[in-house]
Amino acid sequence: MIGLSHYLILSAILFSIGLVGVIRRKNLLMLFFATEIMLNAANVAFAAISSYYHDLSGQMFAFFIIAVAASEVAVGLGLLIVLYKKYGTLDLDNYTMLEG
Amino acid sequence: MENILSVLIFFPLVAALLGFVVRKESIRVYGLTVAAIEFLLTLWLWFAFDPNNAGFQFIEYIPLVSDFGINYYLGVDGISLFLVVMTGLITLIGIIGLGDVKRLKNMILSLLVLETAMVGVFVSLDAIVFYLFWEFSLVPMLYIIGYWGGERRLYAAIKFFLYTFTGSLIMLVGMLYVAYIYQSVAGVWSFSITDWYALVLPISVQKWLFWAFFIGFAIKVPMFPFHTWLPYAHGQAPTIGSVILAAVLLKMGTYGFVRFSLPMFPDASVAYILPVAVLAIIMIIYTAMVAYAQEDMKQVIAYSSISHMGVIILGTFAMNAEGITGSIFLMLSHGIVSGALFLLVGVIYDRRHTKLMSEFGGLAAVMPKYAVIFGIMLMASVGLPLTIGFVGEYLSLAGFFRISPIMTLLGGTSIILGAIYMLSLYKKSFFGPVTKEENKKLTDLNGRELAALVPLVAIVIWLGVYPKPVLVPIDNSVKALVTFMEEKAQTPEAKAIIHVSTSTKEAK
Amino acid sequence: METFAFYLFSILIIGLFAVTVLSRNVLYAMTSLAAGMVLISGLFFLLGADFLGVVQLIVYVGAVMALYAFAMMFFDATSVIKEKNSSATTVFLLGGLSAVLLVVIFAAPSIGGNLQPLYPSPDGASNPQAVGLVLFTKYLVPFEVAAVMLLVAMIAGIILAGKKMEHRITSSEEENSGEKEMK
Amino acid sequence: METLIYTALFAPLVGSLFAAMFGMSPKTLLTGVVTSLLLFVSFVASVLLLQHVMAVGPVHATLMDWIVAGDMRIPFGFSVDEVTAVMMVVVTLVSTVVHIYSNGYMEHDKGFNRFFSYLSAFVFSMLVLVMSDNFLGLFIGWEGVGVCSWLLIGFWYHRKDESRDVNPSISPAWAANEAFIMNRIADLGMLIGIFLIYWNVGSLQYDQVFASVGQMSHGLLVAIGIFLFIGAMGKSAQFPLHTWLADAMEGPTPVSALIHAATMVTAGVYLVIRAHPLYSAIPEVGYFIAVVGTFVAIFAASMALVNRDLKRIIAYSTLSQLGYMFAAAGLGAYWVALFHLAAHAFFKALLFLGAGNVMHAMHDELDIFKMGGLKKVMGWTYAYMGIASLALAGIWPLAGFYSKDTILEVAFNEHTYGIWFVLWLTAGLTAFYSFRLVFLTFWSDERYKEYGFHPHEVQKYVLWAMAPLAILAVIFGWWKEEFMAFVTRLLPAYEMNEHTHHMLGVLIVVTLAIAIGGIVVAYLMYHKRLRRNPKIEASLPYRILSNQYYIPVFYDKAFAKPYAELSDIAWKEIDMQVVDATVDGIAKIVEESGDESRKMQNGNLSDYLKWMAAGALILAVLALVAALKS
Repeated sequence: MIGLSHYLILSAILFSIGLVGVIRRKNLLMLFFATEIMLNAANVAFAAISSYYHDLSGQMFAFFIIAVAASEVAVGLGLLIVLYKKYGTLDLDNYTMLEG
Repeated sequence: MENILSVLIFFPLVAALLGFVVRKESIRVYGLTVAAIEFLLTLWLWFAFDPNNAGFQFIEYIPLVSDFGINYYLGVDGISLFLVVMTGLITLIGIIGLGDVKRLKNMILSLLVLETAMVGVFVSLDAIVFYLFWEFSLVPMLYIIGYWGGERRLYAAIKFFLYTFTGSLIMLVGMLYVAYIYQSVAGVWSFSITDWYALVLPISVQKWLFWAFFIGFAIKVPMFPFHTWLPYAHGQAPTIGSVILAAVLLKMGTYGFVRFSLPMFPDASVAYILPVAVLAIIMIIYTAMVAYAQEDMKQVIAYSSISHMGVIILGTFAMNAEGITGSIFLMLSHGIVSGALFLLVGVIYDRRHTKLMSEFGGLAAVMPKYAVIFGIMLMASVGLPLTIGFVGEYLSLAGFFRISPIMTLLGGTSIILGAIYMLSLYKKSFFGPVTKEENKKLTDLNGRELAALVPLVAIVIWLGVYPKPVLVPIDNSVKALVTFMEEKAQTPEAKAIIHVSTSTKEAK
Repeated sequence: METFAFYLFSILIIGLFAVTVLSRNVLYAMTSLAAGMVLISGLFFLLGADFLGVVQLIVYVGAVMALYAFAMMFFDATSVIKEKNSSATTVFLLGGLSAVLLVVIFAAPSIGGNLQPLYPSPDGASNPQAVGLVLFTKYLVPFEVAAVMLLVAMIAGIILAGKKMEHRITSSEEENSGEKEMK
Repeated sequence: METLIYTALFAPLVGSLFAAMFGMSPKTLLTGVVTSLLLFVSFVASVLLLQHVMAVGPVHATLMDWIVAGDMRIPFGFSVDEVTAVMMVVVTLVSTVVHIYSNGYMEHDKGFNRFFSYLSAFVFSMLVLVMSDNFLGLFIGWEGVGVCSWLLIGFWYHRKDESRDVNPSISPAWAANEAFIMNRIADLGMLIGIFLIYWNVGSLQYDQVFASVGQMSHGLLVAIGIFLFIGAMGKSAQFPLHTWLADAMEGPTPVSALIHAATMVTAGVYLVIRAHPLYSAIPEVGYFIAVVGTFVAIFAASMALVNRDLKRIIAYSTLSQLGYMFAAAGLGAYWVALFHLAAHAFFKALLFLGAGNVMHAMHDELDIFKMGGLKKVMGWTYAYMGIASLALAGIWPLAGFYSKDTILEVAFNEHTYGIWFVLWLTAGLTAFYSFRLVFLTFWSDERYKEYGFHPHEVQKYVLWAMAPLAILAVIFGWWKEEFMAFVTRLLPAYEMNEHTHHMLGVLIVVTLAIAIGGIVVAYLMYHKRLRRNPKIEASLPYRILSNQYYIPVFYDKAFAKPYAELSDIAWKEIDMQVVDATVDGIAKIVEESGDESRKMQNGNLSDYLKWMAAGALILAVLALVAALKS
């Protein structure tokens, strides 16, 4: 029988995959992908807990996360385009304006 | 004049703000006038003060943040009264003795702002207000050292600032914790010191809080081993900065011990007499030795300040009226004497632009008036009877003798070691033949310098011969303090060590 | 059946997402990501969160992926991305460690089983019904705020992607002309 | 009577302040005259007080409160009883003579006015010391005379430091500092004694303290006695705090006469006499005092035997005579100590002033090997110094005979034959070195001619001023009985037992014999010419004696140098390298860790993400740990 733990473990693994993506990839677009993975991992956990505890709050959170993710993509891609136009690359190593 | 204390605090500040529109040429006169009026006001405070009343007087109370019990709460008693008067005096003397410096206007305005902060510290009866003034006093001093100082002024200024600031942050945590305990006991917040006095703390809590406050005060004093900021600050500060630093700012630390540590944590204070006294004795002997090794006149006096502050600490922790009265009197006398000594070093620095003793020698022949005043201050510094220095030193040591004769003997070496470094300074700079060609043409004290120094000489002798008018108000408040501590102390050991004067007992 | 479905979906999702993260080609990455999203909606259906599954399909697979696809037209997406990957070990170490930790942490409370539902799902209502009930009562304000946020994001996206384009065109023309002159 | 007390006390202060007003201007004869006159006024007031005390009894006056704190209540109170009256008369008499003398002696000095200011201030302090009715008042005077002594020893501050071979005192400024610091060491002991008294009696007034001697435990009394005696040892230059007295001879000679012979150095003896109820209760401390005194008596006399410096010889003899006084006081014969104190003040001041005349004549030359035959040109001075030396040697019927002989009798009477023997031997040494000095200076060949000196007698009025001292040096001893009757109204009488009465004649003869023997040896050796034996001068005992047992060198090496080095270490090694370095180290750690962590901020977003992940990881670990703990 599939228990809550299974879902949570799956969620944790997905999150870690996302995390690996975030810290490994240098291309901003790929970073966005990885972020989506992490958000989805969280969604899975929310939905699972919601389902196993019969509490809709989890689903609500997942729902709002999806909404936030959509907005993030919209704004983020806009920014990416601006960046790309300005610098002609999406490689993170080329962005060092934040150097302290 | 019911709100004389507020006037005392804010008059210099307002005057400093108005001072921005005063023309550069007349700023010296303006500063002098303001400082003189302020000093007269402090004198008025003294005369209006009722010496037989041991409690707080001229109380002002305006709620600021009543939800947290923070109030604008002022008052003076015999303990703080003379520190306020001395602040007024030293600022005035400092401005009189101020030589030609760059940006004179900024200097004078900083001094006036500093005066506000110093008076505020001594008259605040609310911990938060106290803390505000305590920290506020750092800012003008930082500016004075950092702008008008010597070659390494920035290093010295930042060291001074960060070091004392660190200490006072720890003290702030202690204050907040006291307030928190007060809230959990009384149900309402209060930062009033008088409310805190009424709070009987468990001994284990007292011990922690004692050290929290101790670090804040000890760095300010400065006690060994927290003293190293002081030589730099003095070494780099302009004359006026050193004068005020030594005369008033250091006293804030010892005043804090008397105002906070003793009445709030009587048991812990008694329990920690030994470590504190050991630190004080190390401070007395060790810094006296370091002072002897110095090559720079100003550093000798800077280290001698530390050494004398050790005697003040001993007196404060004597836990009897003799010692505490003595330590407060010694605060005043050390303020006046070290202020004068720094002014004197400033005089020679203005002429030769060096403070190294090896550069001088035989000054007594070239500058006799200077040598005489220096000699008088030197004798006051080594605690000669009939000068101001003796009364406080004698009383402090006499008081501590009841705690431990052996430690008093060790602390008493101050009178020997003090004589050693001061006399060798005097011998190196003033005695012997005039060896350096440029020293032969030095001019003696001019009118401005005399105007600054002669009043101090008069005070040194007056309070040495007849200290009673100052001692009596101090003594009354201290007796009340000691009685209060004895009543509040919980452990029988503490009750045994805190010694209530028999005259107080009889009065009951 | 449910077990089989869960494991199937899980393995596929992990595999697809791994491709997304590790692939050098943006197109592959995006495709595998979209596929993974679809499979996650499958998981939602498995959990009985039908509404969420549908939203996942529509928003993610439909809208978000479409957005990515459009965005990629601005970039040189077909080419293989060249990345300097510094020390893969740290990356995988960090990722692996956090995975282990997260697993432990996530597993801990459910084993303890001491959680109590705050808003129990109403009995006898289908999932979309229940979601609707909660969404328009308890979560009405967040819902509206989310709606406004989406609107703002949309406008922001349009402006960011669009307005600067004109600027970009002019400036690039200048640059291009400059380059031509250089040539 | 209060008026008289205040007149006697404040006249010198007024004189001092008057002279101080002209302190920086060149010589004005007025200051010398005015201070001398005021001193004379003080002397007259003292004599009147003495008469009053004789006729009526002690007088007491309280000026005002001084220190009031806690239970401590210390007034400026003055009481004039028998001991004080005697001290006052001695002090003011010698001071007046010295003031008049100084008018001549300091005639050509640039610091003429300054000198009189200091000198009068000293007299004021000394009077405070003897007149105060409490221990802290005594301490005022005690420190006051210390400062005046510092000022006066260092009067010629402009001279430069020399090595010890050239000038054993290095320089006036050095000697002044040495004197002050040595005295401070002793003062600390005295302060501790005062604290002990305060916390056990609750008062510092003499009458209350001495009234409660009976109630204090023996151990406490011993402690108080010892600490007060430590104070006395400093001021009276007893071993091991004795080195400053010989070096103090750097001061002008009138100063040596007044301060370092007649008055200040006897303050220690005065303290022991004053505290006699205390010391009577603790005879073992008294015995210790007597032993120290006896040791110093012969120790100092031995150094005087070989010294060539005119003033130093007299200084050592002062030290030696102080030893006699302490021996008497320690053995319980307080009135004898006081008697010797007064007699010694007269003849020693005379001796010093005579030495001043010689110095004046010899242009500040002090080496007696370079003098000789001066009696031809300086008859009066020769007579004065002769009288003083005879008195010092204890020849009948001069003052020294009566006082010193009584001390020997006391030592004999107490069955402390060791002390008696040493003191008896010292009497012989005293006679020898005093007359070695007289013969080498005034008799024998006229060696000064080789060195081109043209000696001459001093002014007439100076010689007249010295006359009272000379007369007193002769006749003072004749009043022994009256003196005893007067002061024993306050001090305990001292009774000789039967045995001593029987031996009295023998004792006197024996003592006189050794004194005369000393003179005869000196006569034989030096009356013709200076006899020097290089062999003896090269011998070890001679070198030890002439180098003051190497004690100053030892102090230099054992205390002064290590202290200076230790101070240097404390500053450069400990303060800079340890204490300050720790503080700076903490600051540096913060700064460098900031500098290091700044590298994280390299602007590369990818690295930032890694750090973020690491941070999240740490947080997760913390969460896990917290969860596991709970």
